[in-house]
Amino acid sequence: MSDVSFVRTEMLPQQEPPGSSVGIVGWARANLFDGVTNSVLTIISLILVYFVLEGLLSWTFQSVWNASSLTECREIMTATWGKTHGHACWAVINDRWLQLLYGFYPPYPAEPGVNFGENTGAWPAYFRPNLSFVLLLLAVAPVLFDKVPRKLLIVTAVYPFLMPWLMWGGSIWGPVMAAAGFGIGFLAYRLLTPVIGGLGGIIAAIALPVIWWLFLVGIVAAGLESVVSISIPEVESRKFGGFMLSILIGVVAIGCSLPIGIVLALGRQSDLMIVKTLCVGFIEFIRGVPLITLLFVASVLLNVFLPPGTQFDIILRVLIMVTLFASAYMAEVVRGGLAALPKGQYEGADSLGLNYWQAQRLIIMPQALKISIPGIVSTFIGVFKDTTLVSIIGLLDPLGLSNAIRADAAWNGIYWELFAFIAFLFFVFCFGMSRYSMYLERKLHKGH
Amino acid sequence: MSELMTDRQIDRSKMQVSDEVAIEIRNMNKWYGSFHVLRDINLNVNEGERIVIAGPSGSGKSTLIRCINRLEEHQSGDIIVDGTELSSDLKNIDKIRSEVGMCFQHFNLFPHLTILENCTLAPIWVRKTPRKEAEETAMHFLEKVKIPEQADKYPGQLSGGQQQRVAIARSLCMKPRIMLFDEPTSALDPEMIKEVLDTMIELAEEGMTMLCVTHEMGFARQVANRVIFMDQGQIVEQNEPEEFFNNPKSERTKLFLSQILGH
Amino acid sequence: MSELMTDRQIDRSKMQVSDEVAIEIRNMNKWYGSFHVLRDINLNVNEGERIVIAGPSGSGKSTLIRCINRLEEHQSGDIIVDGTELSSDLKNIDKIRSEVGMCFQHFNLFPHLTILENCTLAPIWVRKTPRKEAEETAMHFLEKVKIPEQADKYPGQLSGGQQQRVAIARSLCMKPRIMLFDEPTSALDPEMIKEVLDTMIELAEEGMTMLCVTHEMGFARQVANRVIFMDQGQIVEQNEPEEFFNNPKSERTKLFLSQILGH
Amino acid sequence: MTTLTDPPKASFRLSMLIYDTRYRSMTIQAVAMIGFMLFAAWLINNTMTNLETLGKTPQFGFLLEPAGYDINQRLLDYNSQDTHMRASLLGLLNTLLVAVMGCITATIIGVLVGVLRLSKNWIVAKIMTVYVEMFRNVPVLLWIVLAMAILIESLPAPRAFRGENPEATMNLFDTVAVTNRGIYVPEPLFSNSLGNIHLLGQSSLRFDVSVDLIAFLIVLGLSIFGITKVNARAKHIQETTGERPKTLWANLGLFFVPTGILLALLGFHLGYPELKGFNFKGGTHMRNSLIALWLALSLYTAAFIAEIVRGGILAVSHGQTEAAEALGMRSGRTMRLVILPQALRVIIPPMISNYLNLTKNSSLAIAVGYMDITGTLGGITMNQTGRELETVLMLMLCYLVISLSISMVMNWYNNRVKLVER
Amino acid sequence: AGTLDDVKARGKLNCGVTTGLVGFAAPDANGEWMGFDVGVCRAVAAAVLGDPKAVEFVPTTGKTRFTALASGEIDMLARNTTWTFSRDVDLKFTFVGVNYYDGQGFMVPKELGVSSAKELDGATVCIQTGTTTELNLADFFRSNNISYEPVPIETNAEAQQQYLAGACDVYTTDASGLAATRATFEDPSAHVLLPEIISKEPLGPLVRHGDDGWGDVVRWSLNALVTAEELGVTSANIGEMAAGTNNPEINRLLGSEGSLGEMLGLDAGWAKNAIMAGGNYGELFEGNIGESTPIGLARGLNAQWTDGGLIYSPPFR
Ligand SMILES: Nc1ncnc2c1ncn2[C@@H]1O[C@H](COP(=O)(O)OP(=O)(O)OP(=O)(O)O)[C@@H](O)[C@H]1O
Ligand SMILES: Nc1ncnc2c1ncn2[C@@H]1O[C@H](COP(=O)(O)OP(=O)(O)OP(=O)(O)O)[C@@H](O)[C@H]1O
Ligand SMILES: NC(=O)CC[C@H](N)C(=O)O
Ligand SMILES: [Mg+2]
Ligand SMILES: [Mg+2]
Repeated sequence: MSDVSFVRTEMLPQQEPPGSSVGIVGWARANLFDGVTNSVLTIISLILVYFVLEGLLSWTFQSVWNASSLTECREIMTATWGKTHGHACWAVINDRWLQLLYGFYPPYPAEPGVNFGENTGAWPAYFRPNLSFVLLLLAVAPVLFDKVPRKLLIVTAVYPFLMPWLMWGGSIWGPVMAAAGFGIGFLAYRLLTPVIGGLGGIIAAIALPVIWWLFLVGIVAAGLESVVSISIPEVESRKFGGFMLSILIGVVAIGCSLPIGIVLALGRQSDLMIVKTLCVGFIEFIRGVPLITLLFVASVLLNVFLPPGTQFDIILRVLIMVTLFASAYMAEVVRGGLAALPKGQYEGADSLGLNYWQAQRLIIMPQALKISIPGIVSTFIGVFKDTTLVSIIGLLDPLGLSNAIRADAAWNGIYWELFAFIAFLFFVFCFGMSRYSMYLERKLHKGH
Repeated sequence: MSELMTDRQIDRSKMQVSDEVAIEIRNMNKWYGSFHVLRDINLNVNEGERIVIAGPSGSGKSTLIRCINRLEEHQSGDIIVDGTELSSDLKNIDKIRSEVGMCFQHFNLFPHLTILENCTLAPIWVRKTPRKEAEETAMHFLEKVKIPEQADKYPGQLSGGQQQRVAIARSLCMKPRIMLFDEPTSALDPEMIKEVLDTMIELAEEGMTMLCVTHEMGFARQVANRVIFMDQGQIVEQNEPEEFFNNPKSERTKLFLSQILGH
Repeated sequence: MSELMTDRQIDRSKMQVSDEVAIEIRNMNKWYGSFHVLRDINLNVNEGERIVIAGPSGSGKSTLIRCINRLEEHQSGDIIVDGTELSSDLKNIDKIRSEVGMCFQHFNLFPHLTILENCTLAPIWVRKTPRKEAEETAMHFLEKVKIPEQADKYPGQLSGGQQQRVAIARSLCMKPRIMLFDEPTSALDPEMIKEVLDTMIELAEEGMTMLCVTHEMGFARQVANRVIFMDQGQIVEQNEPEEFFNNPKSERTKLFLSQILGH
Repeated sequence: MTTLTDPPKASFRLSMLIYDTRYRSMTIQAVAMIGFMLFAAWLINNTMTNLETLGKTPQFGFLLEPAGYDINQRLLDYNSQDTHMRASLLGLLNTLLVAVMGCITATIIGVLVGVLRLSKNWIVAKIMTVYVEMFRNVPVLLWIVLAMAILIESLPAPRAFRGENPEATMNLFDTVAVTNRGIYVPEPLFSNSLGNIHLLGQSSLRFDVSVDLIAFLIVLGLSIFGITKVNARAKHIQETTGERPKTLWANLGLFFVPTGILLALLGFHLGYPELKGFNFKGGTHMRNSLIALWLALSLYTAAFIAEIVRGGILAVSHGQTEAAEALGMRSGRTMRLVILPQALRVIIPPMISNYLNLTKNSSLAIAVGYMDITGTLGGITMNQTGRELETVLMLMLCYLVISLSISMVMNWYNNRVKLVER
Repeated sequence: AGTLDDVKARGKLNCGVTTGLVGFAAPDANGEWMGFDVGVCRAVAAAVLGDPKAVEFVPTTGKTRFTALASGEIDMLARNTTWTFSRDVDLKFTFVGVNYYDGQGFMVPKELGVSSAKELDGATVCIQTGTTTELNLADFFRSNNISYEPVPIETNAEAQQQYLAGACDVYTTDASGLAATRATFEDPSAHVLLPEIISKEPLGPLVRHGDDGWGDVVRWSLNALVTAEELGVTSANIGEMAAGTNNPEINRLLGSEGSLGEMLGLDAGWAKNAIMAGGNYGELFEGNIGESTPIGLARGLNAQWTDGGLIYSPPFR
């Protein structure tokens, strides 16, 4: 083996790869025409894409934007292209898009004549849902993104009380007093614990706010209102509709289901048999039936289950049922987060002498929830999409509105444009959120 | 295992043992399901004593010290810590836990809190110390373990040895009278072991009552005033370190010592 | 890196090198995208040769041996294995793959199959060996790597060293004429490294043609009959182990050797 | 504290209910239980009072009254004089029908799309991505409605088949008619039929079993038994000699010959759909409501399944493929013997929960007028009888039973395929 | 408290309407509800609260309408609902009158060449679920011994789409609904209504059993509209008539004489307000569904009894 010994005297330079494997040609070769099957697939796909786009694009863009009724739309089409098929009549969106976005939310203050006369266009009350939405983004930003200033958490804390006031209107004292309930609970705990002991303190901290909310809030708020009146016009929930309604249901359901879901998840994780059984029973029951049956319960049964004479409107009832629905799913998401925490965290907390609730609040939940955020976002997307089901029980969400619009003599017979618009809006929302949750998942992966 | 890698002079004179009883364990038994993991344990620890617990894997060392601050429940016998009996009474448990600090093999720091927050959490919420005061104490102990400059970092940003020292500081912030260590150095690289052992020696010099599960025999020799050898859930032998290492009585101990000192 | 931790006598006399060519690589070039990862590689391996490939990280060692059984495609030049040229011809690829065994750094055992099934899968489906016969062969090789008693366990139940030995046995079951090893010990604990290297030495003693990417210089010294040093996608130096270690020619090699033998 | 007296053996004090870990858990449980009972009692009490005021005491007698409405898509015989119970039963069967069909197609499409998304072919991968994102991010109800609309608008009405120069013609040699009312396919008919067995008499749950079908199934069973025998033998041969004998022809023969003979004996022929009057007559009719629902649910769920499949395949490390290839296995075999068995562990559990979702989503059938159980029991029956409480409860019960059964299967599977580890 | 007091206290009338049926109820671009049924709601609101705008319209589907009413979510339902025995007796609702005498009809494309419902053997029929028409249809085909295939559909809009696309041969519902639907077709003349009317469909507003006072208010509000047409009181001339006329019935109706309003628990001008809300019965009819609208329904049965129709109000006395 004389050839064994070898020493390279000069290093070879880096060379360009053979032309066929780089650049556009190389890319196409590798990704599109790599073998016979692939080439055939590519060509078929290209043809398919061409036909779909051709039909879709001409329908979408060779369209009528200004018309007051379908008939007029058709006349314009016939005049322009000689046929009514293959062209969209976006005029209906032009005409009704405010309705599709806000439902019947009054564009003017709900009680005309207060300050603005009968002038309906004077002071768009749409700013209320809009402001709620912007505040919502501000409120969730500190939860979702690390880089946002922590001060925004104040918005997060205030939002649950501010949003109902903005949306439903009325006196500000109601939400303020409702928030005060938490303050009362806190004070009761702080002040009474030294006097009547820890247990008494806890009981008082729960009982007093409940009494406050059940019996006193209304009176006190009314009293304050009569002294210092700060109120904006009221809007009944009946007037809510369109995408505003979908978002509202989604946001309220997720917001309220989070605490319930946490409690359920903790219950399901606990070793207390009865508590666990109750939680598992609830979760599995809710997850075992379709949302639509729960909505039936909301629309036809909930009043039967509640004390005689209780009246609250269908939107609130739907909110309750959707919240329960979301809680069950949320509980499973949170449970996943809890399960992902190492046991050492519990032991670390125990060994420092933190009690169960302190450990949960200070150590376990902050970590578990962070892990669960992608799951929470997916649940939100699911609930948001599912809000369309409320159209089946007669609420005017975008789908429900599409029926109402088609029942208007002017737009009777319109079809694709409405659904395309609704689908598009849903897509934009959900796609955005799903991208965000993917980004989060990647971030979490890196972080561990 | 290696001899203690410290070069400083250890001042055994300061390590006074009083004759007040800090921990008393009487006829304690514990089962996992039907597996009898601790059998008839009797152990008295006086205040200021530094006890090293050794023994083969699975012999119940961790279980024993976890019982002392009630991370595990024992089924029979008594454990009395600082005059308080460990029973199912939550108040007693809380009391004992705030007097007994624990330091785990895997540190168990809270990754979502800064070092300082890790250290002030329990004083603020359990001891109800004002934040300011808690932070001062925390900084004091962080200085003691020589990482005050890391106070605002998160655990994930520290090395293993630093993390373990933070864990010790965290326990100390509760001003415990007794410290339990469960293999505090076994998850660490050799260089980091030294840092942690140094910190523990300092504690010992200040007269802290310590129970330490460890296989650092150098540490045992220089610091402990008693070594306890466990096997199969029982205390097989206990003695002063010199005696224990040079003149083990039981066969089991001899075998064990030959193994861990041998290689 | 540590010297080979084996205490047995290695019988170099058995390791005969014939002068039949097993692998011939001529002017081979490979690019990843536009990155020229292998440059003008020329290499002849005779049957029975044991070649160790060394070189800094990223120098293309893995890529080279992966090209030999066509896990990667080369863009220019020829690779001829056992007289068959590696081209896009599927039949040739199949033929070569069944004659070249490969052993990965991370073992890549099939976790859903038992050890025995792992070893018999390819013989049954690729070689069409009757199951019984395949199982006998498998047991034979498992005995050879000294873990016949683990045959019915799943990979997840074995230690890293055992897994790597199973991986070797699995390749051997295909009765390959050439074995490629890609850092077979770098994912293992020191004790386990020994087990695996012992197995490899035994293979070498039986005259298996081997190409091995490794930094176990002890192994290279004692077993290899040629060491190839790669850098930046090129073969910089090749020589017999003695010469290579004691008398490296190129500057690059010297630097590298000083680094890995230095500490 | 040098001397320790015996610790005081405290007698039971009330505060121990809270502070003693042993009693505390009992206290919490008792409180939870009492709370739950009170809540349940409160609900039931409210319900009772409310129903009394409405004059509707809960009772299920209405189930035995004639339903009065017709159901077009049905698996059992039914007419408008049958009871509400039978209508519900038909609805339930329809739910199961669309759920089963949907699960099957969703799986097929989902697996295909999931695999194609990993394709090296850039454009195919991108098209699949667009498909997945499109379906995942738009509500399923919208898809159901759109699917229905597309079927209705794009397919020819039956009247288009009429006349001298029809605008539309039947497909597949005039055997299948695709119309916007659904698809008509040939139906199997027997001239020497063995008749039917009526079970459960005239009750609402009665059903017929075709003896022809039973005979057919028996013969088929025997054939399949034979085929398994042949394959077992082939396997045996493979294990002893290594070569697997070709069994294709034996299998085909075993499968088709006996059943063919039986069909000939029974006088099997196909009844072709034919345009008569307003509609096609003869043949089997799959209504467009069923097709639309089926299609939308399949495509929607398939988008999720595709992601699961993709994730499952990606979860199997690339090293596994390389190891198999290095052993000389071709890609098809690698997929079947190495990748799939591992991927399935990851895939199946979320897949089953998607089946569950599909089943639950099938309740949106009312949007297209498919008479599933929500459409019959929870729809028309509820509406015509005014028995909301009873119908909604029964409806939930039905779904709950289906869901829990599926969950049970899932748990069983999960336990079975757990990877063995140290 | 009775429903009347509730409504007054609330200051709003909750009125159930359909989610959308051309001419009967649908919201326009400003969210204002329009239509014949809507007119009834507004009249009642005007009578009770003096403000025709004080109505909260609650869209209901065929399925939710009865529960909405029974549970008290709505005070009255004006949703082209047929007065039937079981709805009255079993579901316990009081139909306070009839605002449209209807019957179930069939609509077919002209090109089918069908001239009678009896020729529909084997036809595919679009039908709204949860309605009386669904039951009638089953009965009709059963009693005539001919077969059909129902295509159940939730809403009118959906039904119309299916019918136009040829997914069903026939669309059947209340003849008024058929006419309303046909009116909006691109080419209405290509479709015919078959001569058979296979059922009686008296459509009217309804309230819950057990609150007769409220039932009376709704009933007489409707009757006021009818009587107003009969007496020639229109929204145009009501101003001067309210001042007093020499017809005592008009005076009683419009509150310038007697105390009918007080008896109902309303103020004296209640009927005047109701009529001013959208005009009298005839005006409502003409404005929403009459021959001058695209829907173009003839009065037919719904003419005043004086004109040979069935619209007949008991006297205001
Ligand atoms: N939660 C548990 N359930 C059941 N058995 C347990 C549990 N924890 C520990 N064991 C068993 O109890 C015995 C003692 O465990 P322990 O952790 O106290 O041993 P150790 O002496 O600390 O060992 P090591 O040196 O490995 O940490 C072991 O046999 C172990 O398997
Ligand atoms: N699939 C790939 N695509 C692009 N570049 C790659 C790919 N695989 C490897 N490379 C690059 O090719 C070069 C050679 O890689 P190779 O894995 O062969 O190095 P190596 O010598 O085995 O190094 P190590 O000792 O770290 O395993 C590296 O620079 C690497 O970054
Ligand atoms: N088309 C409808 O919605 C109403 C139909 C019929 N008048 C009924 O009351 O049932
Ligand atoms: Mg331990
Ligand atoms: Mg490598």
